[in-house]
Amino acid sequence: MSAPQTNPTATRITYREACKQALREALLADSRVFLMGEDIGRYGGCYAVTKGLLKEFGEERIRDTPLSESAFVGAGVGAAMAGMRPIVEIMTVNFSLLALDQILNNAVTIPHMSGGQFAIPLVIRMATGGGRRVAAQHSRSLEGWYAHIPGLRILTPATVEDARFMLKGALADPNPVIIFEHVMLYNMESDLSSDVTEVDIARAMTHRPGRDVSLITYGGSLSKALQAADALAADGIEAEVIDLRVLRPLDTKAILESVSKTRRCVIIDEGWRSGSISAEIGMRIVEEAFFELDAPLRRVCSREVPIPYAAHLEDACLPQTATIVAAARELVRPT
Amino acid sequence: MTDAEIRALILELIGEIAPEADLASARDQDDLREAFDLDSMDFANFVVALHDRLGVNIPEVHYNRLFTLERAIDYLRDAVAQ
Amino acid sequence: MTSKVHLDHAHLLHLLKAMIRIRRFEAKCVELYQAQEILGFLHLYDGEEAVSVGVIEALTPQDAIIATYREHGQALARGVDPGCLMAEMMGKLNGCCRGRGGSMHFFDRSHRFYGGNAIVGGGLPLALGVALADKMQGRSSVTACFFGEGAVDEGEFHETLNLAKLWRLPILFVCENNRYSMGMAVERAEADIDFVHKASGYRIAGEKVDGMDVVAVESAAKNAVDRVRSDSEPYFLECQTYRFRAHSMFDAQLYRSKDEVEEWRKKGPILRFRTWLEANRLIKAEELSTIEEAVEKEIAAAVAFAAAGGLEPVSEIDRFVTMEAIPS
Amino acid sequence: MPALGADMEAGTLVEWLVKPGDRVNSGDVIAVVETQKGAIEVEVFQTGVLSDILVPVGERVPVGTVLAQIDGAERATPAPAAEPVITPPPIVAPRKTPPLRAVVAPRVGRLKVTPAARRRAAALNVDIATIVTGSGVEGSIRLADVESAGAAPVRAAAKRGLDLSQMRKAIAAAMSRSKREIPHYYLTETVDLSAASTWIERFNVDKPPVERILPAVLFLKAAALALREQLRLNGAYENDAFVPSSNIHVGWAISLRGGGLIAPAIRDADKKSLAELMGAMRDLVERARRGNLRSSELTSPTVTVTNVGDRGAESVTGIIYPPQVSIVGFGRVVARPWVVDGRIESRPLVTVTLAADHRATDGHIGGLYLAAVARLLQEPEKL
Repeated sequence: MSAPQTNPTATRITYREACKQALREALLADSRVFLMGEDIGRYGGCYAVTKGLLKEFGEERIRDTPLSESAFVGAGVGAAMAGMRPIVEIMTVNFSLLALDQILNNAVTIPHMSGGQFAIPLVIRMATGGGRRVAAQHSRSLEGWYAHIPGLRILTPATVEDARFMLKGALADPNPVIIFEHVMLYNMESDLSSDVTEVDIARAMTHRPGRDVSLITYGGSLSKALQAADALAADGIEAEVIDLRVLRPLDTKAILESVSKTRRCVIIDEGWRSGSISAEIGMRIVEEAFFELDAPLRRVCSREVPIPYAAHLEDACLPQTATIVAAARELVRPT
Repeated sequence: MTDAEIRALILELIGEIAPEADLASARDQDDLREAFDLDSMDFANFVVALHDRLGVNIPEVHYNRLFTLERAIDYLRDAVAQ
Repeated sequence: MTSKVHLDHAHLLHLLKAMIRIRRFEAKCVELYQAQEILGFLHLYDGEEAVSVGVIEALTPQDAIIATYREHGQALARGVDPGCLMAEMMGKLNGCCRGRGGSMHFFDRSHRFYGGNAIVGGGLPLALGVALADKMQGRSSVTACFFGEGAVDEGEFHETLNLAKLWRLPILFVCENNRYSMGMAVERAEADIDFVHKASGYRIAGEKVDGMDVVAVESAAKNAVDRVRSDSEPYFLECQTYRFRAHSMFDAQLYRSKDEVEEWRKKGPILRFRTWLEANRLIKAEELSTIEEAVEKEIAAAVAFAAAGGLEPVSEIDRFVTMEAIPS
Repeated sequence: MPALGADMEAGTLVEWLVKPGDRVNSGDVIAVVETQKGAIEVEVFQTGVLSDILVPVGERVPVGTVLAQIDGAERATPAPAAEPVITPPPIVAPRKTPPLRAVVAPRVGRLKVTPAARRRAAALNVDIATIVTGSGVEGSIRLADVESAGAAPVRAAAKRGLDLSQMRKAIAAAMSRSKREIPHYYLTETVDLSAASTWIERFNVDKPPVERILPAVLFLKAAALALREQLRLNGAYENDAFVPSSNIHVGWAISLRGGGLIAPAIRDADKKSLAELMGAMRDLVERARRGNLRSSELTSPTVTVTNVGDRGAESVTGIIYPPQVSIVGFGRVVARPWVVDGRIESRPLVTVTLAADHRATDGHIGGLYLAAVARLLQEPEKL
């Protein structure tokens, strides 16, 4: 744990460390904040994000839970209703399905159904995505599913900075927020400037401006989109890379502005294509920027199969830089 | 009629049949059919037009004497004179 | 009857009145349902009044309640205004939830009433959270979590009981065993119909109580609540009761005989308590009629309040999908 | 919007020649539309009072769009069109097989325009139909295409006359479709033309130029008459079936200077005299080059005849114009050695080629047909 910086210099840290610093900051800032989840305490977290927090904050606030996703997520909802600021970790999005009743039937219905008597200031963190050769049951990308649900805010930190500061915004939100941390990002290292102390959790971010085609993505696919943009630049194609950051509520304005400028768009989404967040984005573009389009919309999504174990098969299923490049090039310079 | 007048008339009539033709580029020895892309029907119409304008009835066997500007001028000069 | 309950005259009349209020409130609901003033599902509590009245009598206003979709009794026993509840039944803006929840989803923050939950078993994990929050914030509150015996078959029941014991949370689990989960008879659904056994599997203490006897329920609940509060441990109370009417408003009731229903009606909590009061000369005829008249007036006032209520403007429909602030 | 060919998808209304309230008779030309094949006059096939114009000048609409309503029942009452009669000529919606029409006419030549390009075109007043090639995805016309067209000094928007580039596309589409879909077979016959040549010389010798005929007229007549004997080469192959035509409307292939080809119909060519055919050919050539053909002239051919003329190649093997099932080609007339009664003589010869759709006929039929053409050309006086 590095000490807080006093001068505006950059520290190089991993995404994992950024997540941990965010949790630690939250625990220090507000006594109502506590953590619940499987193996977050003694084990140190499945992805080692919470390592060391038990020692610092004790068992009361760093609560190892049994394998009872529905109970501990529901406990998070109840505790949020009764004045706490719980942060619940679900080891991976795959297990969140066991808690879907609490998320879908309680967390997002109670504020509305009670006529505004109760808010659910609950933060749920979960790991998401494929690429770790852990086969179908551990490689899903269901953030698009969750983005379907009114009442939730869906955050997908794709950078160290967002991993470090999105939690703060999430805790300030009086509504349930799900933070999806892509499993392939935990080891990513990046400079974190000490003069940044917060980020917004409402807007998309342009990582790279361009005039020829918009690459719209989020989470684990951002780095692939940026690599694709590099490759396209070598060809003289200027791609604009948009990191959505928030899948719900979508920053439609940013999407429309970019597409209105470039008039061409490739959406990169690790979710399955059918009924995906990419479908939603595409539809919004068609609804609201139809006349700006100078090419069909294109998507690079995961292949619609359960993600297989074998490396070459898994790689073939997930969005890759080469497929992004090919899709973008085809829009700008049709063959 | 002077040769120049005949020449001008020929080009005018061809211009009506083939409006796209670049008449200024016409050279006296060129085959009119090739220079101005005239097919059999065009050529027949050209003969009809000459008949209308000059009153000369050109028999089919003489058509080949109209294939270049130079020869056509010769032929028409004589025909008109008769 | 145990000695811990103060069986003074006023308290006995209070218990009777509380049960009659629930019964009359629901009778009016049936009437309004048939007149289509109330729509959708309407799960009546007819026959089970002693459970909510008895348990809630044992709670303090600082204690929390989580209930099911059959929660009219709990809300009325808790003291939520019948007018607000009737207006909610009728989908009116002056209902306790602005008409958004209806019969199955009464919420009242001021009474720490955390809702009618219409997913069987779905309320149990919430109880964990409410109790945990109270405990972590140093409050000595108890959370009373009501659920039907059908919820015991859900995984959430087992997850919740385990965690409640593990984390020593002050929860009174109240199993309203009315013998049927919809049409599924308890004997046909359970490998072991002794629900206290299931609690003891998580080393949670518990007992069975005659849910048709309001005094017995109150007495057991008082003991239980005391224990939960003092030990900060969960406790399990199985209240054996019966619903006289269909699961929701109407069903063919193919799953049980009329004779069985009649047999249980004879043990009805209001009939039984009133008969006992009369037999022991603890109530005078005029006191009973005074109670009945007062309840009639309350219900009439509730209906008038509800009828006078307006409808939430459709333009407000998006409000509270997300909250702008946390209510305090 | 009438379909003026299997590959036509849309047309731009250029001019209305009637106005609401006008009385129209079957056969009247009521409008002019710009298509890939140029400006085409739209005929009406009803008699009545034009009650409403539904497509304004300048609008591009797909084939099948109702252009105007005609109060059709011979009534002069100008009542609002209670029973709108729709103008597309019968060939557009043949009663026999209407439901399968869309299947028959694949969208080969559909103009793809991106939304942004479409909007910019409207702002710049660029006629999208004049843009030759799209540089976008799947050949779509995109913004840059419109902008460069808009920046061009002279724009051909809604110009009357043929747009050769559009025609090139139309030919490309039709010929591609033909080669893709039609199993062609080819037969060739060399015909001694000495009788015909002598006969034409005699026919023309004492006539003023305007009454003279070309050998092409003999070819046309012989080709048409021979079809009477082999009607299976005359008609349309549609919906997986050949539908013969009892009328012989010969599409006469006319090449246009600068490229392009059009084959308007000479109706009932088998029944017309040689002078009538010469007149018809003269008229068609003139109007084709002015870009002034009638819609029905482009849609009605039941067969195509192409003649390369006296400057062409010795033989021509054509590609069938769908949905027709045959095309007859006449090469250049050449003097060649020819065996007559065991002796070699110089004779004027013409190579006649038949390309036919194998789905409709077999080579035997084709052979009989070419033999008939050859036979007919030996007796020109009977043509």
